[in-house]
Amino acid sequence: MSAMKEFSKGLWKENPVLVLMLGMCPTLAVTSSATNGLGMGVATLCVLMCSNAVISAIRGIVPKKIRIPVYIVVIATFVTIVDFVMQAYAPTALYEALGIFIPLIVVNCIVLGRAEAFASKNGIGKSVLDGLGMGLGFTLSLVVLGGTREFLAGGSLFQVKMVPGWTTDFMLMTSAPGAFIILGLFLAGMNQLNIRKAKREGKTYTPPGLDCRQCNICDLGGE
Amino acid sequence: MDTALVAIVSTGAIGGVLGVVIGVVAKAFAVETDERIERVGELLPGANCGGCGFAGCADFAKAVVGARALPGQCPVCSPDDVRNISQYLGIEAEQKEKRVAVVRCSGDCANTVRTLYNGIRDCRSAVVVAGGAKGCDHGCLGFGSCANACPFGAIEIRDGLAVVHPELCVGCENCVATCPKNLIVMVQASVDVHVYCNSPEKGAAKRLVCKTACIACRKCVKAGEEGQMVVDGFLVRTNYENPPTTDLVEKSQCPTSALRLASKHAANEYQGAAK
Amino acid sequence: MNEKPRKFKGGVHPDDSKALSASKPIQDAPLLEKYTVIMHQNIGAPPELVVKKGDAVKKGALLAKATGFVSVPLHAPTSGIVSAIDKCPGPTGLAIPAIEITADGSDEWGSPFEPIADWRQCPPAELRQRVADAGVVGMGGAGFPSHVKLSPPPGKEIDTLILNGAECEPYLTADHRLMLEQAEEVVVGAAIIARIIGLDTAIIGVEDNKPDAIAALEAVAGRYNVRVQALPVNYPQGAEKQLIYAITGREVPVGKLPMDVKCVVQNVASAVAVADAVVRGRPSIERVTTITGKPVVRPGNWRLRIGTPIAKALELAGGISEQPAKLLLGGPMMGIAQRSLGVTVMKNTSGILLIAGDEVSLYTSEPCIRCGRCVEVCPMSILPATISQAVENKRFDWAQQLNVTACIECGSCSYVCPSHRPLNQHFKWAKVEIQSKLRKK
Amino acid sequence: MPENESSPSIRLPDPAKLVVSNSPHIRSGQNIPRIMFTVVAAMLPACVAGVWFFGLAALEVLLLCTASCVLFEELWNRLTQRPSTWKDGSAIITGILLGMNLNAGVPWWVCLLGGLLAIVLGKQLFGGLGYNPFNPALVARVGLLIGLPEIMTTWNATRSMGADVITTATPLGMAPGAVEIKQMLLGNTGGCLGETSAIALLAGGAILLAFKLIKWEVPVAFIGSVAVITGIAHWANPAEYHSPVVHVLSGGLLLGAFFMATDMVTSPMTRKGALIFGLGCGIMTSLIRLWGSYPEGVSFSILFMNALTPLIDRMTIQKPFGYVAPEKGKVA
Repeated sequence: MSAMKEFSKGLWKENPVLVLMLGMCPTLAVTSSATNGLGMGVATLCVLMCSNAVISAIRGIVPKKIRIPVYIVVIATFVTIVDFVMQAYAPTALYEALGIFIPLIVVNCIVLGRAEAFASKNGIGKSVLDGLGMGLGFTLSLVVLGGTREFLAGGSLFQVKMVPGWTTDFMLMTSAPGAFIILGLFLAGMNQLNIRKAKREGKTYTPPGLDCRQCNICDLGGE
Repeated sequence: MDTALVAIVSTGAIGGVLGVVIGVVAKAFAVETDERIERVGELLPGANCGGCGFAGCADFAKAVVGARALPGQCPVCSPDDVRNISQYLGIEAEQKEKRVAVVRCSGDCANTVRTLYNGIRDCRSAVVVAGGAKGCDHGCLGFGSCANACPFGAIEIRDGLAVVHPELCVGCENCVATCPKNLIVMVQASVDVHVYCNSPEKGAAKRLVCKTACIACRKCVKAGEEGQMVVDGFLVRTNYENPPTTDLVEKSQCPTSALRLASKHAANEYQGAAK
Repeated sequence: MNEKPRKFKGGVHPDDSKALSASKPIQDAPLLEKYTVIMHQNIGAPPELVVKKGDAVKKGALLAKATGFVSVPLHAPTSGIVSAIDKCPGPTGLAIPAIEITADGSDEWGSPFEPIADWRQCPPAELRQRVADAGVVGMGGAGFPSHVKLSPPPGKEIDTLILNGAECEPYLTADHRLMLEQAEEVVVGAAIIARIIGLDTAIIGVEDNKPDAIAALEAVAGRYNVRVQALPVNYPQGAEKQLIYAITGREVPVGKLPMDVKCVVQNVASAVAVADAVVRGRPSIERVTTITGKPVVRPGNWRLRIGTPIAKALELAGGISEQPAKLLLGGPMMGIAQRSLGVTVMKNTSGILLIAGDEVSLYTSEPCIRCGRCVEVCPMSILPATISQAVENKRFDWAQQLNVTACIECGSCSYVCPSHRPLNQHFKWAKVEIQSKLRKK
Repeated sequence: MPENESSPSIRLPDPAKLVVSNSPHIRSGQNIPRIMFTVVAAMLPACVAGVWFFGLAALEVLLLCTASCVLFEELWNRLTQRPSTWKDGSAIITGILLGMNLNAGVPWWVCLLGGLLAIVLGKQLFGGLGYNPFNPALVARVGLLIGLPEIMTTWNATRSMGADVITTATPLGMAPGAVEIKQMLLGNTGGCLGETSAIALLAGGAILLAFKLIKWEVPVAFIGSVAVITGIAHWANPAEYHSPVVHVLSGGLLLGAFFMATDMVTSPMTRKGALIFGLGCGIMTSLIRLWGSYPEGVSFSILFMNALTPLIDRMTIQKPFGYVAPEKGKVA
């Protein structure tokens, strides 16, 4: 697989939020505005790249049995660093808005998941590219989600009013239900696009990891 | 530099203590697992169709490793898959012939008498009402119960008739039991000549309701070699023990086109063939 | 009418349309050239043929003999030649074996047994044997052999005999005319059946929209110690379990028979057949059938021989004035839609009904809006909407848990459903699937 | 051996044109549009009262909401390539209900947004009529209430209050004792345009009950439990809590109890279930009104009980006629 593919799969095909559905907790919590989404995304991106690099580097020497604690320590270290950096240099409003969700990157499924599924099996270069791609995919999704919510709530983007006459804020969009509604609509749209694409190619679309044939819980089978 | 020192020492100490705990726990709760099961499971196609008789691929893998089943029992495995699994487990790979489903009916809407039916579009439900509202009591109803049961999309409902695509069929047999008219049989994939009719009625009665019924004229029996086609009441069937070659269809000039090649039937080449 | 009947839960009040034929006296059908007697007319084992092609038979002669306890014999509807033994379209639409008799025109009786004039002295076992020999089945619908119902296993005590004259199905008036014109036979039949099961009384349940039939029955009932019970009009009043509840207040447990609550239920037409068999020594070879429906030119009630083709029966009624959408054997609520005119009258054919296109357009089923009407009207108190959704998702196990097997297929739920859902078909399907699953075990 | 020949003068059915289907072969003639348009008729008195008291603005809101619901229903069906369904009347009901749940003075775009929320979010995303777990009109109302609290809690004054009064409070927002019962019965108070007139709502409820379109258990249990709980509170502390009469007549209680809690799709099917549903709605409403942070709780409580409906349906599965309990130790 080419380096480009490692990088680009996280952006669309295996987008962590919209396809793999990882990291739902920060996604729902911090996307009330595009800025928050961007901050959270960049923070995760940094952690993801660094931890992927380190875990890939030490993959040969970590015993299989204690790999999870080791990964956690590595990830926690970078999260702590990012936390300090953001506290020092990021706008206070942003840092406060993200709040507990920065330390919580430690247990973000995307970071741990990529470490376990990818970095622990691949070389450093590939792992960094994977981390970069996944992180960018995450950031993009969060910015788009946050941007959509921000725009629908008050017609602004990155705190800049886009629609001049829009005076009444539609607060449903910035509150928790809005997060679920918009995320759900995005997921539906994403599935629809993929289904259409698969249909054009004469295949049936099943999201990665959600192939019905792999699971016998229901007896629907097939599609 | 106190902070750095404290960080290093505390992290190191906690790591050491927890490492000991993990070591002890790993020893105390060690579970023997047979990694061969996992490996065999990976080699299996993962269709979970149940065609082998076990509850999914994982269960089958367990049975294969435990020598309770042979890899060849998996209907979906290609011969290569079977060879790989057998090689991995160090057992003899048995020869296995691919089997596919055949729906023994050629009566699509254009060629059969059908009654107007208003009700649930499912064969198993439709037979409750007037036997399915098809002129022929034994023919395919075309509501697609078998197609819904097929996990591989190998059955197409075309103009009120279920048609198997042999290249997609893996022989899991899921469709066989769903047909309320018992039209589906499993045959060797190498045989291409089939009689697409299963009605035991007299030829004249069949012709009244279906243009493509087998009327047991025996043209195919005479055209082929001895024993290749066998007569069964008012019906001729392929002898799957001694199958005829594909040129029989051409030679026999079946007057109703009930005698068909599965490959051409799937490709819809018999459309309007009935005279 | 000394007791007030109970009202069972649920039920519907469809437009009964009985006026089309209720005032038409029963007419005897003229002799036809050919009769086609369907072999399997009863629930249980099919009878075994005792004639072969070319045999000459007398009217009433045995054509096929019973092959077990739950099986009934068949008799020739007229004298003539067995001209064919072939397949004929059956009531379910599938072809089944049938015996074709070509009449010789003399219509000469050759009954296999003698009348029992003094049935009051005859031992019950002999009377029961006569009912079995005469081939009497439940003529109201299912065709369950009558003698089986009259043979409670040892230890089962019976204290009530109910004659079902409710005729709750819309359109049908055959039982109504029978009770009105042959009240004496109905009551005699009731008394004979009572004697067979060791009782000296019987109750005839009649829906109170037939006051003339009730009056006719009451005029003779006293002499035979039979009571006539008027019942409120509520479909399905004539369903066995609902009828028993209305008259005795007993609930037949799910999956059990009336004899488990000490009751025996017989249709009034079956009672007449029993009286015919005993008093006149005649086997069951004819029945009263209503031929009706808006497209029928002359709706009415006819005494038809078993084996009369539907086409001939419709000719008696003057044919049709417009193409019907459906041809039914039985009433509109539980009758079976036919797709050919080759079907012949059987022992349980209570009606031949033509439904005009405007009464029954092709409904398309829409999603359930959970209005709960089906739950309200279900006489068995099950949850039709929920079960139907379970079946739609092929969850037959769940349907079974929701007691789909208790369903009596009366069709009340489908009748009221504003979404026109095929509820009744869902339940039949579920029952078939549950049965086949049981058989596999 | 079919015998199809007949004498020429007698016409027989053509078997090729016979339809086979399962019994029953006659139907009651009920259908979804008929039910829906009867409900619309039952809502008319309250709508007329709303227009009478709040003026043409109320009519405008009602029409806009209905039009927007129908529009979004049709748009969605076009978008997803499904058959058009607005003619079945359910979108019209949702639209009118939504309008009745709004203040007469809301801007036009609120009606449009409400229609979007009701039809797309509340109904079609779940699969359309029959599959929606929540009452669509209430989804829209609550969505708007959370999203636009200022607009949704400003109440137009009625015409008779004088030209200089533009907005007013709902009776529930007033101090106990300042409320006129007679005006509440008529509907001459502040509130959503369809919820103020108790008499009109009761008339509509009577129509629904007469046509057997709703189960009486729901409104009776709902209103009854609110009356009882608020009655106890009022008896304990009349200075702080309104009397039960005010509680019953005010806010959206009557509208909710007769028109929204009784929605067939989102309420239980059995009578026992309906009783539990109504009681649950009543208790929740009382709790929110007496001690919650919102003055009104009808919509929240109905939505909450909507969510519980599948559970109530499971709980209240009725025993079939002739049911015998399985013997102990034996699996049924």
